[in-house]
Amino acid sequence: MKRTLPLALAFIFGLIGIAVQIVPALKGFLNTMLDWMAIIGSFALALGVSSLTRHHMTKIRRKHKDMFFSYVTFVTMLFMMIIGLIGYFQPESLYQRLFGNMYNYVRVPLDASMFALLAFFITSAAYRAFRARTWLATVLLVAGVVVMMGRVAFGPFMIFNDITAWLMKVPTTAAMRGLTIGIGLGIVATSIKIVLGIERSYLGGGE
Amino acid sequence: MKTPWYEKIASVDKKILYVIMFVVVMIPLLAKWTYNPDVMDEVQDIYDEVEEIYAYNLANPDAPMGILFSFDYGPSTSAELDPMMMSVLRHAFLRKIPVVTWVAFVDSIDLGKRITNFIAKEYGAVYGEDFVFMGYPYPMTAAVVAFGSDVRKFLVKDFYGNVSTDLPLLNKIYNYKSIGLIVTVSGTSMPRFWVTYANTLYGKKIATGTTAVSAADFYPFLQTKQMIGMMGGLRGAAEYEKLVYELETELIGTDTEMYMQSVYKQNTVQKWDTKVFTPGYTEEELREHISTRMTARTGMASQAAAHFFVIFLIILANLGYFFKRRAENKR
Amino acid sequence: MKTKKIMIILWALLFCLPVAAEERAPLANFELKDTPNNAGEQVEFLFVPAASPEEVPEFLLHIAIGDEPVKERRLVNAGKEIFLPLITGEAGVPVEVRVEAVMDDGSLKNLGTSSLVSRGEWLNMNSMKAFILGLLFIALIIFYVGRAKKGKDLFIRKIPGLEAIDDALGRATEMGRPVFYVPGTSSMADVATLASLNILRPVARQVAKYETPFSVPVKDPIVVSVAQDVVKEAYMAAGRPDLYDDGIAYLASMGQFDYSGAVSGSMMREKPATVFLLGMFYAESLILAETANSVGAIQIAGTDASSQLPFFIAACDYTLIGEELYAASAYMSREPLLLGTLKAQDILKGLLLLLFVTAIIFQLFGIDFVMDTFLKPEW
Amino acid sequence: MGTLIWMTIALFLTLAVFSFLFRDNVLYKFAEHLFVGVSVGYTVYVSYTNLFLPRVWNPLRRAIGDGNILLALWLALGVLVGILYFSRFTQNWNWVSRYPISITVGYLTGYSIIPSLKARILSQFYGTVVDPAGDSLLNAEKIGVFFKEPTLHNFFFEAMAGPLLVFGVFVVIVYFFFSFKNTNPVVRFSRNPALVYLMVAFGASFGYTFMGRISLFIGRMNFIFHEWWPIFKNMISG
Repeated sequence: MKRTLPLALAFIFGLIGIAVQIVPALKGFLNTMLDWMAIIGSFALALGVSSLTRHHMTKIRRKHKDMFFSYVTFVTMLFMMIIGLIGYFQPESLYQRLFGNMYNYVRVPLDASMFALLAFFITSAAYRAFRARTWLATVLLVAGVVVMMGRVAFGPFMIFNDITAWLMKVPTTAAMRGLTIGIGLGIVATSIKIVLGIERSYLGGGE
Repeated sequence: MKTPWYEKIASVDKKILYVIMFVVVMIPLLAKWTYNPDVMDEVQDIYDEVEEIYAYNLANPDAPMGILFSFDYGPSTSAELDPMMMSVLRHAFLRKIPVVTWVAFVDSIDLGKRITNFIAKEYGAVYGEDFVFMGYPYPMTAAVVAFGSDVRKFLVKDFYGNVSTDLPLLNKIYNYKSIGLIVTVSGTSMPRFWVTYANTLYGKKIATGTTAVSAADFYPFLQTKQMIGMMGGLRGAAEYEKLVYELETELIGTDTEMYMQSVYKQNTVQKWDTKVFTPGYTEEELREHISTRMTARTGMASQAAAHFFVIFLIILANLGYFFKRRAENKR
Repeated sequence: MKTKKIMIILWALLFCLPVAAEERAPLANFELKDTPNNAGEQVEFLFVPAASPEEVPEFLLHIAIGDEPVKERRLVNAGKEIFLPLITGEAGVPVEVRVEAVMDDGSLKNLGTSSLVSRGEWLNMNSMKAFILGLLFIALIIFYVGRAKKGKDLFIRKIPGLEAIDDALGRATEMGRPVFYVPGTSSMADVATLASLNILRPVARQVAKYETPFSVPVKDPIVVSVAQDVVKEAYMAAGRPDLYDDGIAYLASMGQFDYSGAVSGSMMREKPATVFLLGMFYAESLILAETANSVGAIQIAGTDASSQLPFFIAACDYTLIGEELYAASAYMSREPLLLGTLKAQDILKGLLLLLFVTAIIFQLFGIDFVMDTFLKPEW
Repeated sequence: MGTLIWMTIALFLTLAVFSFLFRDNVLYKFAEHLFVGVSVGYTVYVSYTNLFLPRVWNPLRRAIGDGNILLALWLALGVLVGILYFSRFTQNWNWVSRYPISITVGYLTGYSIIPSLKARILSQFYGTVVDPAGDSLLNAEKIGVFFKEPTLHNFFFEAMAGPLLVFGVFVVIVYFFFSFKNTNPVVRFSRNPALVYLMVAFGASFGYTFMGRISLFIGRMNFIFHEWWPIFKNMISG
């Protein structure tokens, strides 16, 4: 019950997953199946929220020096949920507007700013990584610099633009394609291992 | 012992790099430097197509061709894509080409409405006669197909609730026969959708604007001529912006500010529906209209500065590394 | 009398002539076809205009599907082939399309009708090749797993990123600083996540043995529960269930950048000595890698997201490139079952490469046979 | 006024996030924890309104209303299986949560097999024999084009593009063989070229992405200087 049944379930549902792709008549069932997965997934959300809550509760219980911020997380989480749901059932209400503003002026700018940090991180990563330590690192470096030149090329430097186009079209495509094929084989091998029950780490591992 | 310079370079604090990077990006942005890119063929092609429609409309004033603009992007990619939409819209309004705009996603309604009206206002375009905004047609596929016969039957009302058949512009331009070009600006795969429906089914010309990251996906469509042209990323936007700027200088002179104000000086202010935009400008608004004329080019100036700075950094790091290794070998 | 009959026939023929001529040069060719490889939920209408756009600017289709009211659809004549999918919903639905040409003077001319009943197929032949390839793969796996079980030693080449794991964990223990393990930022739907959880087990076991503080921040709720199970079992296997706590693997957040913000924040505060970034990553990859670098951690990264690999290569100490991530669980455990699959994978890869080379050589001589039979994804 | 307050909040949060570049600080900690709270709250809201209601609750009610017992039972079974997750909150029964996990994992992995074989393996190989237009990648005609008009452009974009692409794909695949010894001549020969291809690809992709990342930062600065500042200035000037 603890080990065999889950493995059997994985096998059966793995076969269903394969079958819906080769038997056209099951296409309607495929959509039902996706809904089913969504249903099961929606319950996992409770696990997620409880795990997050636990993480921050522990901080508060242990009187961690950052416990104030754990309260911030709790309060905003509950606040968003409550005004969101009230707003959903009372469209055009103050709650819905408040929820919209929280989304547009709190979530969106935070998301965009966190993303924008990459402008700086990519700079420091380039500074550190693009050094001609070995001949291979030199290849990386030269390709990177040439493409960067090509992206903002003007006037006589337009040759870099052509080189960039070529680098992206030929060697980059070739390498990415080779990688994709290998990764595809890795994915399929891992999937088969899981369906056949050879790989069982996702059940906590062990024999 | 004094640390040699190459040691310092190798162990430079990241924070210093960040500060310099910040300054390097900000200076062109605040000083409004503009970058003049060489115009690539795929951008020039779109420009030429719009000019062709203008020439056609001169010859056929009773049955003009219009351009359909589809805002297929959301606020998250607007930094790269707004300048494209604005430039092509400016081009159309400058040439008095009838403009129909709509959006492909609920999130974009506000953005589509704002930008359409923003540009229309600069040229004193009249809602319903020179341009219409159809809001968010749902489902999109049906709307695109409806344009094959009569879009007024599908979109009975425009965004503002006017009945479609009451709008003079829609009475001239209601199906693909009178649409000369479809402009889709998108951060997603929407251009493919346009190729499948509007190009394959109805043989319409598609011009695409897309983010730098997605640009590579659409090159095959350019080769097969399913798209007549493409603006890729901020650079593509800057190229079109440059073309339109040159055209504008030629048509209305360098003093855009005076031109924009002069549009609303006559006693014909009643002509404009205040629901769409208020005629006349405040100082702030004027400045905003002027500054959006070079967003992409200043952005590109920042980009160029950032790129050159990183290249400089890489060279510096390598010099440091080289001398450090030489010193180590000597020891 | 006889001449009169002949005259009538001749007259009749004369009237038939224009009709016959028209049949020879129709204004358009069209045909309804059953879409292959489906359950009959869709049929296709293929339309090839033959008349010039000046002659016939538009065509009008009257589409009748089952009991639904007849739909009209206009096609602008652009001189191009048009392919219309028509949705029937299920097999056994009669479909009829009547075509009219809208002449340049606006008059309509009937071009006839085409009809059929939608039909479903048992198998999707377009997936058949992949399916057979999959079966071949399974057969190879079973064969090589059998060989491995018999104790045949299977060679596996060195993967530097995996060799480094032990040292990296040892370093964390010496410095007395924690180890972070990020199992990617995707859900169970990505096989890379599973591959990462496979590596989590040996890592967690080692960490438990060294008594190093351990932290597994996760983004997906289902992955959290799996990661908790994996870590728990690993701690038990290492004989240290006393060190285990459900809080080791926890949900840090659920969105892309709030997650990376939260994880970089904890990295800054807890200063891990070793950071694992294994699994599926998106744009946040560099945020995590650079923050880890800032706190002086050794980073061991690996992903099958080829767009994120450049950043890991640039920012991390060791990177598992693409497939190496999948090979890792066999490499680390040395279990015959897993090594056997790895061998099977290589053999299949070799076979495919051979086919590929053959296809290219044949193609050079204009023979498409090998390519179309074996490599074309559709039947 | 309302908009200005909200936009000022957005400005403050933007700056708080950027402050992380210098050191971890109170502002960043606040922004980070706020972000997590807002984001998780929002996810719960979206899951309820966009997942639970339209895909679980409404279909279930509809199925019962239409008398479609089979579908109703199937959906109810899904709910039941989902509820098994809650067993994790108990001490002794928490292994029951393996059932929904193995169903999810089994289905999703099984489902991924055929598309991966098709899209990641067969199509990629096929696309390396012929290009999308159906021309062979090792095309003698294209080399002919170069001899007719020997320019650098024709050499790199026409004549050599196809062969170099095919060669690159080949060596990169060979590089990822795990169970062949390095003494194997094919493996040994292709190792260095494969590394060159990979490094060029990584370097070029890195350089290519740089622009997009800078754009993000410019976007934030545009928000401050072109959206927030004009409104703020309007407000203080009257």
